[in-house]
Order: sequence, then C-alpha cells, then structure tokens
Amino acid sequence: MARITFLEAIRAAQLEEMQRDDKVFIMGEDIVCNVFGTTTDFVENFGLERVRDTPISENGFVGAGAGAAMVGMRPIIDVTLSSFLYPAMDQIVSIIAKSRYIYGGQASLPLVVRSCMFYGNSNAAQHSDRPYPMLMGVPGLKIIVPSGPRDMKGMLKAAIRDNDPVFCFEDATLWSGKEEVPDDPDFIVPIGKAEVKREGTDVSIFAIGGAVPMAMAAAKILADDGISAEVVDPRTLSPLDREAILKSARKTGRVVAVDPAHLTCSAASEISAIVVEDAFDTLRAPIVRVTTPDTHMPFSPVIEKALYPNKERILAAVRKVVGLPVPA
Amino acid sequence: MARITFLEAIRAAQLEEMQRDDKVFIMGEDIVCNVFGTTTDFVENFGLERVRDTPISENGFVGAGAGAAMVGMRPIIDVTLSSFLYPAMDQIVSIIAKSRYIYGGQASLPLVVRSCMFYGNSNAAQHSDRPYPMLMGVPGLKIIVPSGPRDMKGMLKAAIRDNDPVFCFEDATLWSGKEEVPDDPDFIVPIGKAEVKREGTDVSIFAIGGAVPMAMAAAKILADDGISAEVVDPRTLSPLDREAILKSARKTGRVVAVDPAHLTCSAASEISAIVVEDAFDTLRAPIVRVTTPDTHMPFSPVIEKALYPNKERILAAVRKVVGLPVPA
Amino acid sequence: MPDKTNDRSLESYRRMLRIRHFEDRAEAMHAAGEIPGSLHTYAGQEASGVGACMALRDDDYMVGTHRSHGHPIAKGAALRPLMAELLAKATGICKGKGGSMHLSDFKVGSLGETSIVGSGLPVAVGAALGSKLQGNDRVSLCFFGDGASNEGAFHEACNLAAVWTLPVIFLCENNGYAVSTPASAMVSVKDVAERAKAYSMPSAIVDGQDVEAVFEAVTEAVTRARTGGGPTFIETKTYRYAEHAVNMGRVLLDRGGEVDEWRSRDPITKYRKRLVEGGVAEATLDTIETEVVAEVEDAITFGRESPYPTQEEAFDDVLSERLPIPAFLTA
Amino acid sequence: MPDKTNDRSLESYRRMLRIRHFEDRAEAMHAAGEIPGSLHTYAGQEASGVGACMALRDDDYMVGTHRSHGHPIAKGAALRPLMAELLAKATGICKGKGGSMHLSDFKVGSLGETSIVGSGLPVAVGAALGSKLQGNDRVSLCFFGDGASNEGAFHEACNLAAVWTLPVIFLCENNGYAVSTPASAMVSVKDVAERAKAYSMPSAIVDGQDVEAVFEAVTEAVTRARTGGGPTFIETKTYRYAEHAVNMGRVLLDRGGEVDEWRSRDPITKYRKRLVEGGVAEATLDTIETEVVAEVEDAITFGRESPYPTQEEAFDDVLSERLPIPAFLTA
Ligand SMILES: Cc1ncc(C[n+]2csc(CCOP(=O)(O)OP(=O)(O)O)c2C)c(N)n1
Ligand SMILES: Cc1ncc(C[n+]2csc(CCOP(=O)(O)OP(=O)(O)O)c2C)c(N)n1
Ligand SMILES: [Mg+2]
Ligand SMILES: [Mg+2]
Repeated sequence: MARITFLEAIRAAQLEEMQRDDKVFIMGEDIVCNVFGTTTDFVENFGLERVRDTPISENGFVGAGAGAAMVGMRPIIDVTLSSFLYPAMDQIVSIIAKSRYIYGGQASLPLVVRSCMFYGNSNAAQHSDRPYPMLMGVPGLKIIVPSGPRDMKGMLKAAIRDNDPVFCFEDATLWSGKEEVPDDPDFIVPIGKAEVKREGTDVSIFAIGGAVPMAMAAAKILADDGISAEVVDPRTLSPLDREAILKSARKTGRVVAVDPAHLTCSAASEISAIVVEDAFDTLRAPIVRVTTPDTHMPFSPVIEKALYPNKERILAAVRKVVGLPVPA
Repeated sequence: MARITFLEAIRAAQLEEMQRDDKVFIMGEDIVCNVFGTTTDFVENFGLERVRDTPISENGFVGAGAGAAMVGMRPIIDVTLSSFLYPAMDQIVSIIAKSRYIYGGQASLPLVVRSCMFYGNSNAAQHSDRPYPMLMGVPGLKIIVPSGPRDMKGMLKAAIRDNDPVFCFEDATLWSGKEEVPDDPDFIVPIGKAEVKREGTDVSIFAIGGAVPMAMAAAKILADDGISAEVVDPRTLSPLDREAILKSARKTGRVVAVDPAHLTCSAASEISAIVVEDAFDTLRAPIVRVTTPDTHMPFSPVIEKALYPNKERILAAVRKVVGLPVPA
Repeated sequence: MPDKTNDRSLESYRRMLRIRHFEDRAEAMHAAGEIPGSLHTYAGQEASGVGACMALRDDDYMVGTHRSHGHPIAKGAALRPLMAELLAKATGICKGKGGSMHLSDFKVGSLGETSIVGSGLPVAVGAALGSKLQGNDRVSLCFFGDGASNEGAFHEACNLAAVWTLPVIFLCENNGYAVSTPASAMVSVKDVAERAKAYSMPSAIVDGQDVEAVFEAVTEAVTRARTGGGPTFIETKTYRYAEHAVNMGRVLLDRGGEVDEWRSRDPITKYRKRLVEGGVAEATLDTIETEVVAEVEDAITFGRESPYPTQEEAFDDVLSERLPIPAFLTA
Repeated sequence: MPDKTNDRSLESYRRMLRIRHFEDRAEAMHAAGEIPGSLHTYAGQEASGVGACMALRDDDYMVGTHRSHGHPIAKGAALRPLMAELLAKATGICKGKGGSMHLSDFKVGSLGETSIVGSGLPVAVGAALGSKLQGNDRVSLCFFGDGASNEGAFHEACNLAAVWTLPVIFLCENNGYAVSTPASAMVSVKDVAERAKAYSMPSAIVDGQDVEAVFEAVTEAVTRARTGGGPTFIETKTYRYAEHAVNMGRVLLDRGGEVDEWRSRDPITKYRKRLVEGGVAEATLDTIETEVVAEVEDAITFGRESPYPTQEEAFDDVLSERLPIPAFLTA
C-alpha cells in the first residue's frame, strides 16, 4: 500500500503492465516528454519503440493502434485530451468498435484509449469536453471513468488485460487527489462492476468521475441532517452494471444521478431511464439529474465554475427527492 | 397539395429554398449525378457552382460548409449516409457547434447537414448507423428527424432558413412513403415543436423517425382493444420540446418511447429521464423503451430485421404499461 | 520461363480467373435475389489485386476496401466461406455479419476489407507497426482507391508509415472514378502517386492490367519494406467495368467508348495470351479454368446448403463474450 | 523607399511591436494570476503573421490557431477587446468566452483562431468558397503550424482548395516544433512546402524572420488567388522563443543554443535595423514604440476596468437565441 495520486496511479498501472507483458506499448502526442507525468522514466525503462511519440494525427494513430491490436499487440493509446477524440471518431466507431463484429469474430482488439477530461480550468469550449456519453451508444466499446487513485490503478490494469477495446476517461479534477493504493502487481478492479462507495437507505446518489468525491461530501452533510445517502459509483459506463444500479434504487426508492457531462443523453439520463423502466414499483420520488447544462464551457472562470455539478447542487437534489424544503 | 414521397419532399424543399435565396447551395459526394433522387434537374436549374460534387473528404467539406456559412452563405451539406458523419466529427463538434459561442457571437453558422440513416437493408454495421443521440449532447446544434413527407418538406425548409446549424437525419425506411404535402413555397414546419400525431388518453407513445408509422399502426390496433394511445412525434430532437412531452405524459400517465437508435443514451432514454424527472407525480407505470439493442447491425437479413423497433414490440410495450397481459 | 515463375504465373492466372468467375456468378445471384445488400464488383481490376498479393508471403498482412471480393481471393482465401458470406450464411467468413463489402479472411492475412472509404489505411499501418514491435519481417499492404486518397486518413497513415519507417505498401487502385466522379476532377494531381512526395516515399506507377508488372513493382516494395527500408507507394492504373455497385444504374455515367477500350485490354485475356506465347499449353490453362469454375460452383453449393445464423448470433462478437439476448427476442 | 512602401513598412513595424508588447505584458499578467487558462505566445514569429496580413486587404479573410494573439493583431484588430478577452471580461472580443486560444476579430476578417489543431483549414477553404460563390474577390489566408500539417484536415482542405481553384493561401508557420516534438521527427518531408506538390499547388519557402520577404511571397499568392489562379502554399521558417505554452516547463526541451541563435535574428530588431538603414529616422521608430506601449497599457486598463460576464451570458451564443437559464442558477 502506498498513498499516491491519480496521476501516479495511471503511471503505476502502465508501468506494471508494460513490465508484465511485452505486447503492451504506449503511444500518443508528447508521451516521451511526459507532459502530465504518467510516463515518468518510461523511455529509460522501455525504450522509444514501446514509448512512442506520434504526429498530430489522432485518426491515424488511433487507427494504427487498432491495426497493431489486430496482429497481437496491446496498445495503450494516449489521446491527450478528450476534445481530441473527435478527429479520431471514424476509427473509433467504424474500426475499433465494429471490426470484431463485422469480421465475424476474426478480429480481436485488445487496446486501451486513455483520454483526459480537462475541464474547469478556463480552457474554453474546444478543450473542456466530457464526451463519454457519445460512446455509450456505440456497441463494441467498454468505457470506464475511475473516480480515485485506487480504482484508477485497478481498472486501468484490468483494461490493459482486457481482450476488448476499453476507453478510459480520466477526470482531471481528480488528478492530485491521493488514496491508499495496493502495490500488488495483480491488484485489479474488475470492469463492469459498480461500487457502493457509501451505504445508505434513504436515497441513492449515482455519481460519475469527479462527481464521486462531491457526492461523498454531500452524503456526509446529509448524514448530519439525518438523511442516509447511498453513494454508488458505476465506474464502468459501458457495460453499465444494471443489477447494482437497480439494487440500490430498489433499496432506497429515491435516486439522484450526478454526471459532469452535458444533461441531454448523459449517463445520468441513461441511469434514470434504467431505474424508471425496471424499478418503477419501488420508486418514491422523481429522479433528479445533476449535470452540466447544455451549454458550452466558457473561458471566463467567473461563469465556468458554476456550470458543473457541485456539492450544493447535489444537496439540493437530494433534499428535493426526500421531500425536504430546498433552501433558495 | 400534391401526394409526394419523402425523397420528393426533400427535393422540393431544396428546390424552393434555392430558388428563393441565392445564398443557398448544396454540396456533397455524387450530388450532381443525383444518386438518391433529391437533386433531380438541379444542375440544369442552378449550375455546377451551386450544385457541387465534393471529393471524399467529409471533414473537409463539412468544415468548408462552416466557413462558407460564416461568410454569409447558407450551405446544404449532404453527407450521404449517417455512417459517414464520423470522419467529419471534429468539424461538427469543434467548429460547427462551438464557433458561435467561442467567438462570443461573432460567428453565425446558418447551415444544414443532411444525412440519411440507411438501415435494415443488409448493408452491415459500417453502413447502418442512426447516430443522432451522439449529437444530442452537443450544445449548439439543432437536430431534426422528420417522420413523413409533409414534415420532411416543412422542416427542411425551416432548417435552411434557420440561422443555426441544423442536422437533418433522414430515415431511409420512409423514403418511398407518400403523403399530401402543401405546394405553398412558404409552408414551414417549425423546428422545436413536437406534434401529436394522434390523440389518446391511456398511454403516450413517443416515436422517432421511421418508428412513427409503426406507432400509428400500433395505436390503431390498440384502439380495437379499447386502449386509447396518443402518438407524439418529437420531430426535433435538439432542442427537445419538453413541454409537449410532459403535457402528453401528464395526460396519460403512461409512456412508451420508441427510437430506432441503440438503447443506451438514446433519445428514448432522454425522453424517459425528462418524464420521470418532471412528471413523476402523474406517472402510473414504468416507462418502457423500444429501441435497437446495443449490438451492431449484422449483414444477414434473417437476423438484422428483428433488431429494430416494430409494431409488435410497441404493442407489447404498451400492453405492459397499461397492465394488460403481454402475449408471449 | 523458369519453373518457379511458371508456378507463380499459373497461380496468378488461376486467382484472376477465380475472382472473375466468383463475381460473375455473384452478380447473377444478386440479380436473382439470392444475395442481399450491395455488391461492388472488381471485374477489370483483377491483375492489380493478384499481382500485388502474389508478391506477398502468406503471413504478410493485407487490408482492403468496400470492393472486397478481389483482394482476399487474390491473397489466397478459400472460396466457400466467401460465397457463404455473400449468401448471408452462418458458415460465411464473417458468419454472415459482414457481407459483400467485408469479405476478409484473417487466416490468409486478409485483415479486413472495410467499407468506410480510407478507414483501412491506418489499420494497415498499425499492422506494420505490430510487425516492427514484434521484430518479425511481415509486411503490410493496403489497397485503396483514387477516391480514398482524398480522405484525411490516407494522409495521416502515409505520414505515420514514413516517420516510423514501417513496412507498408500503399497500393492505390486508380480505376478513374469514385462512384460517379472522375479522379481528374476530384484528385488534385494527375497521378495519385505524386502524393508520395509529400511523405518522402518512393513510388511507382504501373499498368494495372498487367499482372506481371504489378507483381514486379510490389516485389520491389516488399523487399524494401522487409529489409527496413520503409513504405512504398504504388499506383496501379486500372478500371472497373461495371457501375459503382449493382443497382446503381443512375450513376452509371456514360463513359463513352472507355469501357470497350479497357475491355480490349482485359487483364485475364491479355495474360492468357502472354502465357500461351510464353509456351504454356492452352490445355493447361483450360484445365485451370475448368477447375476454377468447379471451385466456384462448389462454393455456391456450399453456401446455399449452409444454415443462416440464428438470431442469438447477432449478439456474438460485439465483445469477446456474447452479450445477453434481450427479452423481446427470447419471449 | 516610395511613400506607400514606407507607410506599409512603418505599419508592419508597428504591428510587430504591438504583438510583442501585448504578449510580454500578457505573460506577466498571467504569471501574476490575472489571466486564467493557458497562454501560447507568438514571440519570435511576428514577422510571419504581420508580413502575411499586410499583404491582405482589410476585407480579406484570415483563420488561425491556438497561438492566437499574433494573427488578429497582425490583421489589424484593436487591442482593447483582445486584452479584455485575456482577462476574461464581458468586453472581450469573444465576450470572455474564448480566451487566449481564440482571439478573433471578425470585423477585420479574422474569422476564428481555433485551438483544435488543423481545424481552421477547412474553415478557411469554406470562406474562400463563399467568396467564389458570391462572386467577390476576397481571398482567405489560413495560418497553421508544422504539426498541423500532419492532420487529415490539412490534406482534405488542400485538395478541396486545389480542385475547386479557390482563393486560399495556406500559410504554414514552421517553428520547428509541435509542443515537444521536432518537425524533423514528425513531418515526413524536409520542408512542409513539399506537400504542396500533392495538390499541384505552387509553393514558396520564405524566411519567417523577414517581414518583407513574407509580405512579398504572400502578395504574389494573393494576386494569384484574386485573379482566379487558385491556392498557394507558403512555408515561413520561424521560431517560438518560449515553451509551447506558459507553465509547460516540463516540455521545454533543452533546445541548446537554438533559442539564442534565433533571438539573434529577432524579426523586430532586424527590421528596425533595416528601416533605419533605409533612411527611417530612429525617432520615428521610437515614437511608434512609445505609442504601442501606451496602446497596450490602455488596453490593459480597459480590460481591468471592464466587468466580468454575468452567469446568464454562459447561455448566450450557443444558438442565435439565448437558451433558458437552468433553475439551479436562478434560485
Ligand atoms: C467515408 C465514406 N464516405 C463515402 C462513402 C461512400 N462511398 C463508397 S465507395 C465510394 C467511392 C470510393 O472511390 P474509390 O476510393 O476510388 O474506390 P472504388 O470504388 O473506385 O474502388 C464512396 C464515395 C463511404 N463508404 N465512406
Ligand atoms: C486535434 C488536436 N490535437 C492535439 C492538440 C494539442 N496541441 C495543441 S498545440 C499542439 C502543437 C501544435 O503544433 P504546430 O501545429 O506546429 O503549432 P505551434 O504550436 O508550433 O504553433 C498540440 C499537439 C490540439 N489542440 N488539437
Ligand atoms: Mg476509384
Ligand atoms: Mg510548430
């Protein structure tokens, strides 16, 4: 066990898996110079073949990752920021998601696309995306959004070992947070399993990525008010752990879904739809979504910050679904 | 009034608007040769400058449309099939959706992207996409999915006159259907308004694109069973007509959402989430989504057809929410 | 003609004939309603595919396009699973899930015929990267059209292969058209091979109707690639006889006498003549043709007698484990 | 030096100085925490931007990049709204919604500095298409970097401009690096301008530190474009003195003596020397500098005294009508 940051957890996962399996390699823009600190000492450890700078050609190198995976490699493809996934969307949807199927199982694509969601930093609309919901409707992809160093390390290791393409969305608001993380090189957090981060009985708060610590903080405050909030982190958004979502929703009968993505067609919308479809009988209140509204992210920090989910909005949503007055 | 097909309605809308406004032009792959019949006689009428074949460069010519719009033109950009939108995703999200905002309102992008959803025809996973939900979470875009020739003509004309970027998804399963369509060159169907295609009191069926005729057929059968189904076509998916959705949901208390897209993060999911969030008190049953499951579209017709929504699945869903036994 | 060449020549002839007969029959079966979906035939271009693939080893990689029948046959794929695929059967090479635009036989290194124009190019580069990282000497060849050379994916793939010195052969089959648009109007260079200069890549332009010429050019490129010399760009000048795809009569432009002119240089007829002139007995070639016809008929019979996939198979191969079958299909 | 040239020379000098002073102050204000977000400075590249824009008419179009301060100033934008933008104020040229990577003044034809690498190229082509369709003679110039020339968007834009004979100038500012990676490792040609051949486009390589040389090359391209001769590719060899963006110390490679060497050819110092040698009085140039300094300080004061946008403004300019404000913000 060591107390490490989210970024250190990424590095540790990559390091251990590259040591374990020489089919694993990493490529992306400015990987060698290690912009964010997730590849410290990698060139020294693995050389420039396995730690590979790419030209600014997202569609090209994401697709090259697909090709390399098809012939037996296990690429980690670092697409610096999630906003740079759009140029690669064709290879993502048409090749990575569909090749196994379209060739009747002949193709295997064991690859990981890592991409950071860099929002809340005054980097304006073209650099602040949180686009995982876009990919949730694309069959053939797995999607993870870890909410802390422990999950980050365990799930990224699971992703690298997975035989299917996994998209790992890394919430930069979590980068510097620290947690105890196991050193065991076989420590794995399985893909596809939600985690109850806090047990409760009155309301289920489903929270994603950077919203998880906010939900935990809100739950603490709610406890003081006598409200027992359960915090559930789906962790994997594709495939969603429907059973865990329904179990918690059925237990509490009240649901708040917190999601840093834009409101419409968000993961929060999907969770809400699942609950009302399959746990309606136990539902005692409206399901409230706490998301980023459907506007772009402005540069000016004075108007950017208030747009994302925060503890206060979660508290207000919970108070609404449990029937308490919401302070103005 | 004339009885025309969906494809003829597209042609008529384009023809009239190009006659009305010389800022309107159309470009796309194989536009001149008129593959689908939506530009018959256009070259003769408007010449090769305004009816423009493009190279196979979706990102390039979609972006060129954006640039042309910024300097005062009103392009209709024909992206033959929706599966070819992915290569253009960067220009769509980073430029078309965000330019007005990021430049503080200096940019105007009055353009239309038309794209056909060509599914159910044994064209396999790479050619059968219905990807509008991907764009519903992108602020700055309007999205329409007309369900018949009348709406097709009226909404496309509205889209061409609109000062914002409008994505028009054309469901090819509707291509040959005919309807009476007004000849009036100022006949417009406003963007942003849902339409109650059939009034009812027991259940609200929200249906999109090609699912609308199925929902109407189902409603007819249900009427024989004594069930009064209301069929609501949102028509515009962005911005969704929340009021109309909530009004119908509150009236009937029972909701079925039918959507040819994949289940997860679909428009059906969003409609469901809106209803349970804002019309919970009147909701009397689970909200059932009838969508395409989260698998790719296979080539083999014997296994492709059953995957899409159909009348039988809508009937089963309605029977479930109204509490009737669902025949096995 | 030395024996080895002779073997290769006869095999080239056989593979070209296989493609031609396979497609002639497929077209008829499509017209008869037996084959669903679209069908983009390769007739006229056989020398390009076969000449190129004959220069590859069995374990080399090849990636192709929507015009997908010719490439895997050229690479040596067995016909039964290909025809069964066209017939949408469970025994198809893609289990009936890919169809005419995706005939791909991974066993012979055919890593995917992909129907999104340009999308195969990065994949081919990635396969070559795999070879490099694994330290083997397999090369990767990518077929693509004149139209595809206008896609961004083409550009990014070429640059990647060049800066990483990867063993890739970019094989542009310039058949003069992309659906209805002539290359002369859409590609901003006279010869697509000009574009190789943008990547400091050696290039060659060859007569795509001459299977030997293609073989020779590709052989040189393969040698370069296998010995660490990096990528090569080859443009074959060729022609498709038919419309872009079946039932696209509307876009069958009036190509004037062009079709006849190209037919007069038919790659199979031409090669047969050359073989005969080179001393191969007519009877040998007739036997090959008889065998090919039988092989195609056998594939058709196999396909026809094969079962369709079951509904559950629609949920297979999305991920490495089968997805749960939705309730509405199990009820 | 004839008068006209002299006016232009002094204006060139003024604009280069504006950029330099504007950015020097912006950097300090960023370091002091007054300017949020990232900041990519243009210092070292001023001659490239100014030389190019001086060759344009006021009503010509220009599209740029994340390194967005220099281009609009070069095109003649007023400094107040630019500085107010950096300060995230409502009076900013983008109302505080774009920030440092997006300074764009549509009034002077600056149609967008876009921070997604390569994404401005298709837009510039589209603006040129607009000119052609409207039958006017406005040209469209697009700045982009060496790194951007590896994006698919670059390729598609060039081909489109070429086959449609559009009035576009592709101006590649080759500063040798894309973040940490040298062009020599990532761009598969020695000179990016080589890539013009892939589009049958005339090209030129110019010393990007020489504002006159850039002006001349672009003037020739503008004449070609304006008279229906189609696109031109121009590569300016230039250099950025600073790290890729402020606070990116980690990727400030050890560039050896390179920085000093380039500083010794500083475009502003060089040009001042040349003007003086050409007979311009030192005092004239000093006055310009004094004016520029005052102008920058005025812009800073304006920006500082301007109000921040209100929360509601976050919902403006998404569409042409303001979006409804969500309840959680109005409560
Ligand atoms: C990204 C994309 N855009 C458009 C299409 C539609 N389409 C299919 S084949 C084709 C023409 C391809 O031309 P070329 O690359 O020359 O190949 P050819 O058909 O001549 O073999 C087009 C436009 C597609 N499949 N994918
Ligand atoms: C599509 C995309 N990929 C990556 C980035 C991150 N990024 C910003 S600037 C830059 C380097 C650009 O290099 P170049 O085009 O040479 O311009 P320069 O910074 O040298 O002016 C990169 C990789 C981005 N903004 N957009
Ligand atoms: Mg072609
Ligand atoms: Mg650069």
